[in-house]
Amino acid sequence: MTDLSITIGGDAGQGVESSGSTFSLASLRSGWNVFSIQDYRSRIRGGHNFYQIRVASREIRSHSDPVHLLLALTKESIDIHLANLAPGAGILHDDSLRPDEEAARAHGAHFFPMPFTEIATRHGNRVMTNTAAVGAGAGLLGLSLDALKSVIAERFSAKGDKVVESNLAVAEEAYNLALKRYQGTFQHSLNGRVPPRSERRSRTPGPMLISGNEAFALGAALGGCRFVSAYPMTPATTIFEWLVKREKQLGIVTKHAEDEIAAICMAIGAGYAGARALVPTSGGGFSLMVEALGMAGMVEVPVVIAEVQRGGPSTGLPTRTEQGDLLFALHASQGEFPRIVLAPGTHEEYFEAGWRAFNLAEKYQCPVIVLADQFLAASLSTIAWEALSFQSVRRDRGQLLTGQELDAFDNGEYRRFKLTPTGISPRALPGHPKAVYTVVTDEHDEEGHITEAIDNRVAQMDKRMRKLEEARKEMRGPKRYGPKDAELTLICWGSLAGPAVESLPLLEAQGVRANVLHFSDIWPFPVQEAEKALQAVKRAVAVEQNYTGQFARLLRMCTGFSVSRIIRKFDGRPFSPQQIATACLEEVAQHARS
Amino acid sequence: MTDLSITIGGDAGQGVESSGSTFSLASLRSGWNVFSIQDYRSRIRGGHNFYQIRVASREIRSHSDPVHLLLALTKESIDIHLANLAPGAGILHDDSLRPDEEAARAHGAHFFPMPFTEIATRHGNRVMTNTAAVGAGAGLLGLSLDALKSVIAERFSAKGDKVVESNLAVAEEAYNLALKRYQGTFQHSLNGRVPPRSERRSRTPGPMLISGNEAFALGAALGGCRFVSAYPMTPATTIFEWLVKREKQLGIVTKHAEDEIAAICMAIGAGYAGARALVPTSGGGFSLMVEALGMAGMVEVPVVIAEVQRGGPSTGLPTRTEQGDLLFALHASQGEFPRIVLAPGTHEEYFEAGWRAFNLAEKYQCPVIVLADQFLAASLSTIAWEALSFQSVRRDRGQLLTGQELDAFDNGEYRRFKLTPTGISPRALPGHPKAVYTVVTDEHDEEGHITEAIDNRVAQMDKRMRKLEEARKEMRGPKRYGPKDAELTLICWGSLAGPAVESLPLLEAQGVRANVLHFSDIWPFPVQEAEKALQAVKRAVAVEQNYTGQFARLLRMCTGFSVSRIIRKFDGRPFSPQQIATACLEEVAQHARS
Amino acid sequence: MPGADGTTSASRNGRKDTQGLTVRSFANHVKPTWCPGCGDFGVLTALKQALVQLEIWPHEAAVISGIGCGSKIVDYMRINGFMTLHGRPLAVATGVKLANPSLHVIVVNGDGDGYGIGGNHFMHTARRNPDITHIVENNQIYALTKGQYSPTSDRGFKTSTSPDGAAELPVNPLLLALACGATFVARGFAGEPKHLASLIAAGIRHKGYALIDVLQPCVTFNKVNTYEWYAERIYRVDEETGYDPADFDAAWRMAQQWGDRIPVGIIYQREGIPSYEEFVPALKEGPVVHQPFAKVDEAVFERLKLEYT
Amino acid sequence: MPGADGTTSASRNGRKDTQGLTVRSFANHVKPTWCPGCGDFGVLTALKQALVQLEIWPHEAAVISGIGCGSKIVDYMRINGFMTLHGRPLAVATGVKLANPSLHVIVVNGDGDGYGIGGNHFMHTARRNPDITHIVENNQIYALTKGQYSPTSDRGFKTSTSPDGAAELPVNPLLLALACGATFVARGFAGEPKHLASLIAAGIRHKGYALIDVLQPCVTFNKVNTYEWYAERIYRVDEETGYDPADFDAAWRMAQQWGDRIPVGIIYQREGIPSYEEFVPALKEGPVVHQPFAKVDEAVFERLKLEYT
Ligand SMILES: Cc1ncc(C[n+]2csc(CCOP(=O)(O)OP(=O)(O)O)c2C)c(N)n1
Ligand SMILES: Cc1ncc(C[n+]2csc(CCOP(=O)(O)OP(=O)(O)O)c2C)c(N)n1
Ligand code: SF4
Ligand code: SF4
Ligand SMILES: [Mg+2]
Ligand SMILES: [Mg+2]
Repeated sequence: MTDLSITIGGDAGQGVESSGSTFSLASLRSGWNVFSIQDYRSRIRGGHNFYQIRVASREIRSHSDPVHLLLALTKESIDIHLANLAPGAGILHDDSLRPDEEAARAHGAHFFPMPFTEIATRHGNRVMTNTAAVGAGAGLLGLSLDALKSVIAERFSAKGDKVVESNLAVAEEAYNLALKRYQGTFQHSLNGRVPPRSERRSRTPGPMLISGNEAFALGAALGGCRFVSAYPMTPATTIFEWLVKREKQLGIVTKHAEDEIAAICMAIGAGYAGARALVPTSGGGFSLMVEALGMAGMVEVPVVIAEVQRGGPSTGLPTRTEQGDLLFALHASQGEFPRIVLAPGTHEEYFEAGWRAFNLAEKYQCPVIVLADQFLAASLSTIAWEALSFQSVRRDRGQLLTGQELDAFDNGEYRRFKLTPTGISPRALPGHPKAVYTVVTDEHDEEGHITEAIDNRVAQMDKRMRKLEEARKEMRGPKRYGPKDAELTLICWGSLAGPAVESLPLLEAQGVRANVLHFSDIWPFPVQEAEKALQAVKRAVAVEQNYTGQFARLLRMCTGFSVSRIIRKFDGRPFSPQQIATACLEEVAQHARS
Repeated sequence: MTDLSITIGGDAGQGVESSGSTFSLASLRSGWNVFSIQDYRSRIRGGHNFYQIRVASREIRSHSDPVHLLLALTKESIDIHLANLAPGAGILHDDSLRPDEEAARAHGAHFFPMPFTEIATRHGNRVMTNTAAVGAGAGLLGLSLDALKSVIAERFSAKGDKVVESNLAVAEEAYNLALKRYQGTFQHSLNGRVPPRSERRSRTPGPMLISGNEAFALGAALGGCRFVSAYPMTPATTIFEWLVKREKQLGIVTKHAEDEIAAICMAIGAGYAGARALVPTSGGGFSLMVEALGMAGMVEVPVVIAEVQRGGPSTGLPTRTEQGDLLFALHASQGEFPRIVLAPGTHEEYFEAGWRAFNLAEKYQCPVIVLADQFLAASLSTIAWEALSFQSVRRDRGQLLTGQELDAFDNGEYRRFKLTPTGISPRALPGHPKAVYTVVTDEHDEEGHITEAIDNRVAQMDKRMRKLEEARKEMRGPKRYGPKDAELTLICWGSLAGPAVESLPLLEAQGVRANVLHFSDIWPFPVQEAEKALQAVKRAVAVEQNYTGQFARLLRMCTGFSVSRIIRKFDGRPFSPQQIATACLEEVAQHARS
Repeated sequence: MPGADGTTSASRNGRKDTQGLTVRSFANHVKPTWCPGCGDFGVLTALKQALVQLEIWPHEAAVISGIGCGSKIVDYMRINGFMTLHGRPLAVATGVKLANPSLHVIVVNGDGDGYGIGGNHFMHTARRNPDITHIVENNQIYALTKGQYSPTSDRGFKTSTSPDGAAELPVNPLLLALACGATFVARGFAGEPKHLASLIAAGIRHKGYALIDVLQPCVTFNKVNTYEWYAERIYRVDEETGYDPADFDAAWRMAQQWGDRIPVGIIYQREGIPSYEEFVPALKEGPVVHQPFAKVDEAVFERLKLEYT
Repeated sequence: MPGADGTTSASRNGRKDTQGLTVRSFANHVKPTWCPGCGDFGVLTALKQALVQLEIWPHEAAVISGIGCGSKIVDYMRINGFMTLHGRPLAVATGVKLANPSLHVIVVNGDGDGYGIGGNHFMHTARRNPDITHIVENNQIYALTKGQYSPTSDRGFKTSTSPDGAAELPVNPLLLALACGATFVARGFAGEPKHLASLIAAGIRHKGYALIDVLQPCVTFNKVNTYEWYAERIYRVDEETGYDPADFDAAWRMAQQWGDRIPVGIIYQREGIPSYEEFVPALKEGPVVHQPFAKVDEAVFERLKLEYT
């Protein structure tokens, strides 16, 4: 089984991102499964950035340590990544760099100097150095040259034929030179290991390599999104930009608003008018949306908020990952009202959340928050073509009255906030003569008028909160990965599904039989399903990308269940399977000692 | 033991509020203990309002049902309050009203018609009808006429001698006429029951009658508040207005800002500059402050937020009470950072929170939220003169470096975010040549500069969160009221201390030995003290003025302890001791059956 | 005939039945809680009259308000009404308009709501120019919260939060709107509902953002700017000889008048400017609320997926 | 000599030691992360020069910034610096100034920060007139978030959020400031740091709110409004014969110029207007941060308690 990791490191502005995504896609087109993450700072130029690409023959769900091949665009990259190199790892670098051979040897790494700059300037210019590095890396690793060339041709096509040709020439020469010089010396080469799963190199349907935010935006578009308003904020901006780019094709109104307050208010206005409306943002922007969130809850207008978490608190680590906003999202805004919170675990679930959130928002006439994070949003994952299927997408508008249905109403009969057993009041959109009504954010009666009467207040609160109980029925319990009878259970939520699941074989290899309970439907909390799943748990740790173990605390609040340990990470870098496994082994060892 | 309740009911605009406060103060000056609440709508004119005044010989901590005397300014008031009248209750009303005698008799109530309008117009004008009602009420009840006249004289003094005199004449005539006509027929008269505790009628130190917001503002002023910025929002506005009115006397910068975001940002700016800064608001305004709350946490600037809760969600019931923002206040803003949350239970504790919050904010260099609510804010409570003592007030600025201390530093030596065992970094204010530093809301190093380095991130997160552990040491555990060995424990927090404690004798009378565990220091949660106190608990109910039992859920999250039942109220009207007792008895009965 | 989604209005299919439309068509059973004599009554009357004049039925307009005394207007009339949050109605209204431009979207809010907390939306909506009519009930006070000074309170105005008199220069809403590029800027007086109705009607007719600042006496909390105070000072610009509301410079000068003489009427109007909706590609085929989900079909989906192979 | 609370500055006790004050006094060890050639370098240089010109030491000034490329300026200089939140520095700065008016308070932020999300504070601060100098690095783009159009982007400007070109009329910050009653309105160019320094110095010297809008080329994301683009168009108003920045109407016309000719310099200045702090009673006795707690003593307390008996 092949499973290798490649890192491309350099300065911001050196094209690390484009090199990384080119390399990733070339790997996919060479027939491998790919998972990539990107690590960058909150600045435009300068400072070390890197891209980490994992290439494997089996399906993979996260990045992985250690690294087998480093494409170093700067000397600094070598210094920084040395500690994370696997034995026998290769370091491809420009021959002008003078790396510290001593240190590398101690790590069992090999240097593969290459005339990147020389090749780049000969065929084009210095800027193409990164193309040379990518070409050499592809050659050394044994990716398909055709695959690589197809990706380069597409990526540079907008810049004109000349640029495409130069880059192709640079890549090809570096590819061949690396092969010629170092074939045989690099022990992690893919050549001849596992034949590429397919020879698909052209754009016929094949496995996809897609980021979380792209998958989500795709899901939202499929789910009938008709309105998106936003204010730019990393790492949510790409959702908005994806939809803006395709606004004509998809028929979506897109609005870059003056601030986040306007963004969510516009979406609520659009939702009230009848459009499926989305607001992508991150924690800081969500903080500004809190008051309007409560408005949506009170006036029972559907709206979907994609809250893509990043490192906090405050401005924090703006380009990095964290799961620090869980309890905030659950309790944001004054008073009590129904909301639904989803925290997809995989790219496929994030895609599904894209359309499912709209269904839930319209069925229960309330705000729905999709809690993602930078790791899920920006990582590239390989997804089977069939895994994102049109047939799977449902568009359920809930109890939305049609014009025909409304025609049959008597004048004045329609009551927007009618008391019903489920708490769901059939919804009419403004524009129909039989459904002229006012909604107010004050407490109101069934018709929507302000009243402070006690009985009505109690009835309307009960009505609204009943919707939560109704929604709870379709909330999914935790998903179990791994054996049922494990001695250790890793409890996690949101984006950690991948790394946690991938830590299981590592634990198995150390003699620890573990499984994962992953929660993606967070609120209303699926109490019964959770309790059922927890019955089979012998010993549990929570794995969370935050400081205080927010999900573990939520779990205790909702079920009384306490985990033995919270495995936390709050440095903005995503958990790798190896880090999770190591922490689990510590817990097992400590437990054995005690 | 005397314990009577009086209700004054009428339309908004009829002077119910001023009548109520006049009657309350006259009762105090007549030697009684008083507790008053006000019930009004979110509108300026029209609609039924009422004031409920409790007068007793012993110390009291809340209003109480049923009502013994109703001063009805409208017929509607009679209809509305009839159900809440005690046997033998009296209804004073203008003789032009034609109340439904039948219904009243069924309640055992007596009508005492009076020529209010006639007396008012004879001595002044129609507007003074309420003064007539107050005079008659005072007479019938047996308050001191001198006390009443002293209050009226003070209240109207700003309007000139003529107005004062007319009102005095109206009050006196109504007082005497009521006495003359109905003395002896009203069975709840105070006359001759318990001699007034004192004859204090002049402005010499005596017991005070003060609202929660006034007590808090007084505490804040005493605590060295130097800056208050706000945007008007019921029921917090009166804190701001109190401080504005006395800005010259107290030397406080007051700023009515353009919105709540500006209000809190201004306060944080002032806190950074070194002023003790306060922002009073309610839930909706707090929603807009969420992002800046995180800023204060991240840059470690002290700031105090008084969040006076009202009925939610959204605009909700703007003039009514609720405890619906607990979990919101605890988790507001993205990411994780230390904050302190206090929820005073009584007027004295609210006063104390006024100065204590500043000490905590400066000691731990973080935002402090004082969670009050409309009930605590607007109710008038009798407080002994000595209970608010100057000596009790401490002003502890924590590790604030003096100019002298800074002089001794080397250039460049001072580090604003120095790592220390407690997490508290000695603080220097801007303006000293030895302490020139930058603070940023991004993650930063000890000097305050932006950095994304992993080690630093972990160290700074740990440092900040250590402050929370440090603060936890001085958080107070729950306060027990009532016997230690009770069979039933009422767990409550915030403003419910009074009504809960007052329900104990009612329960006792029904043979239920109960006590109250009241939490006022909410966050960092006093886990150990709570667990210790809970050990002695046999059976617990939570009593909360919200829908979902937020404190009960918090308690479970922090300690694993589950209550048997949550006694909830979410109609915006404060719990009375009677309502709590009734719900507790139900629980006891149900438990006995099961 | 309403469409399958129930959102259509008579105006959608071109047929328009205005028979029987009177101000009573906009009446509901709710009794206003405004103080007797409040200027907001005049605004309510004028708004209804304007709608009748323009033959707009209750279901064809959406009135979006904020929080404050005046914002309660939506509770007191039969209309698609939405009382939102303090300061936010313009943003909500923009969403309504962009999702369903076939609705006549009207915003009504107070001076605190519109120029104080809502100032940023005011500024950006004015330059964005969506086809929204914005009526501000400007009583120069925060009324519902019982009398604090507002952004339009005159200097020296004493309230509970300005005991020595307001120290800030008041917002001049007309000037601000002009500086933001608003294409319709007017001022009315709640004491003259008929004239006000004509301004509102002109604002609704105007394509693009239209501001109508209304001098609205608050009889309870503003004892300075009373009916009499306003009545003594106002004069109508359309009665000034030679005043041309299309002249930006003249408008700029006119907007600065305040004090002894206060102009009312259409201060500025620039016609023929496209409203924001016309730039929105997704609206080319009509309101998005009327577009079927089927637009994004399997073929589109497969094409999108192909981008990732 | 610093006071007991450590907040005082040399300027507090009148003595002022400016010996040895140079731009290097404002240098720290942090290497700016701005792109090579970014206009923000010019602003940084100009700000330091202005402070040196005015003999203000690092501890005597507080620079409050927002979030964005340009707002990072406080990390790159030795100064009392506070990088706050996106859009909020003016509000924070107002708090700083009102608590300690002895500090020279300067706000630096971007066009998105200052005129977009922060527009409401801009508008209200301008009319409030606290003694704050406001420098806006106006690169007509959201740079730190990688290139979306901003409130000052010209019509038709294409970005990832305006694929067909920006449809809104851009904010004209100068006009807006004038409409709000700002008493000092200027425009500078990051490509001419020396001139810019003189404007900043004039702004700091000006009593009251001073806006300095700075044309700041973003070499990475704005390929339209480049150094050359600005250089070709700008001209200095102080070199125009007869231009009088005290003339409000002239300023109003001048502020409207944009396109082929773009004026830089002091567009408007009105002197002799009291700044907001002068209206604040609590500041009569000096900065509140210097007032001892003892001011509210037992006697005051007892008097306050008496109100409730
Ligand atoms: C976020 C928020 N802050 C404060 C309030 C309280 N509030 C309600 S109405 C109002 C101001 C009303 O003034 P204005 O907008 O001028 O309307 P008016 O009552 O004068 O008609 C305020 C501050 C609120 N509802 N929401
Ligand atoms: C509340 C909030 N929303 C969004 C962001 C993301 N953000 C960071 S900088 C920025 C805009 C930067 O533009 P500008 O203010 O013009 O500064 P520039 O980078 O161009 O100097 C945005 C939207 C944020 N930090 N906070
Ligand atoms: S308080 Fe003023 S604005 Fe409000 S209803 Fe009364 S008169 Fe009208
Ligand atoms: S992106 Fe633009 S504004 Fe930001 S540092 Fe680079 S050039 Fe300057
Ligand atoms: Mg108003
Ligand atoms: Mg910018």
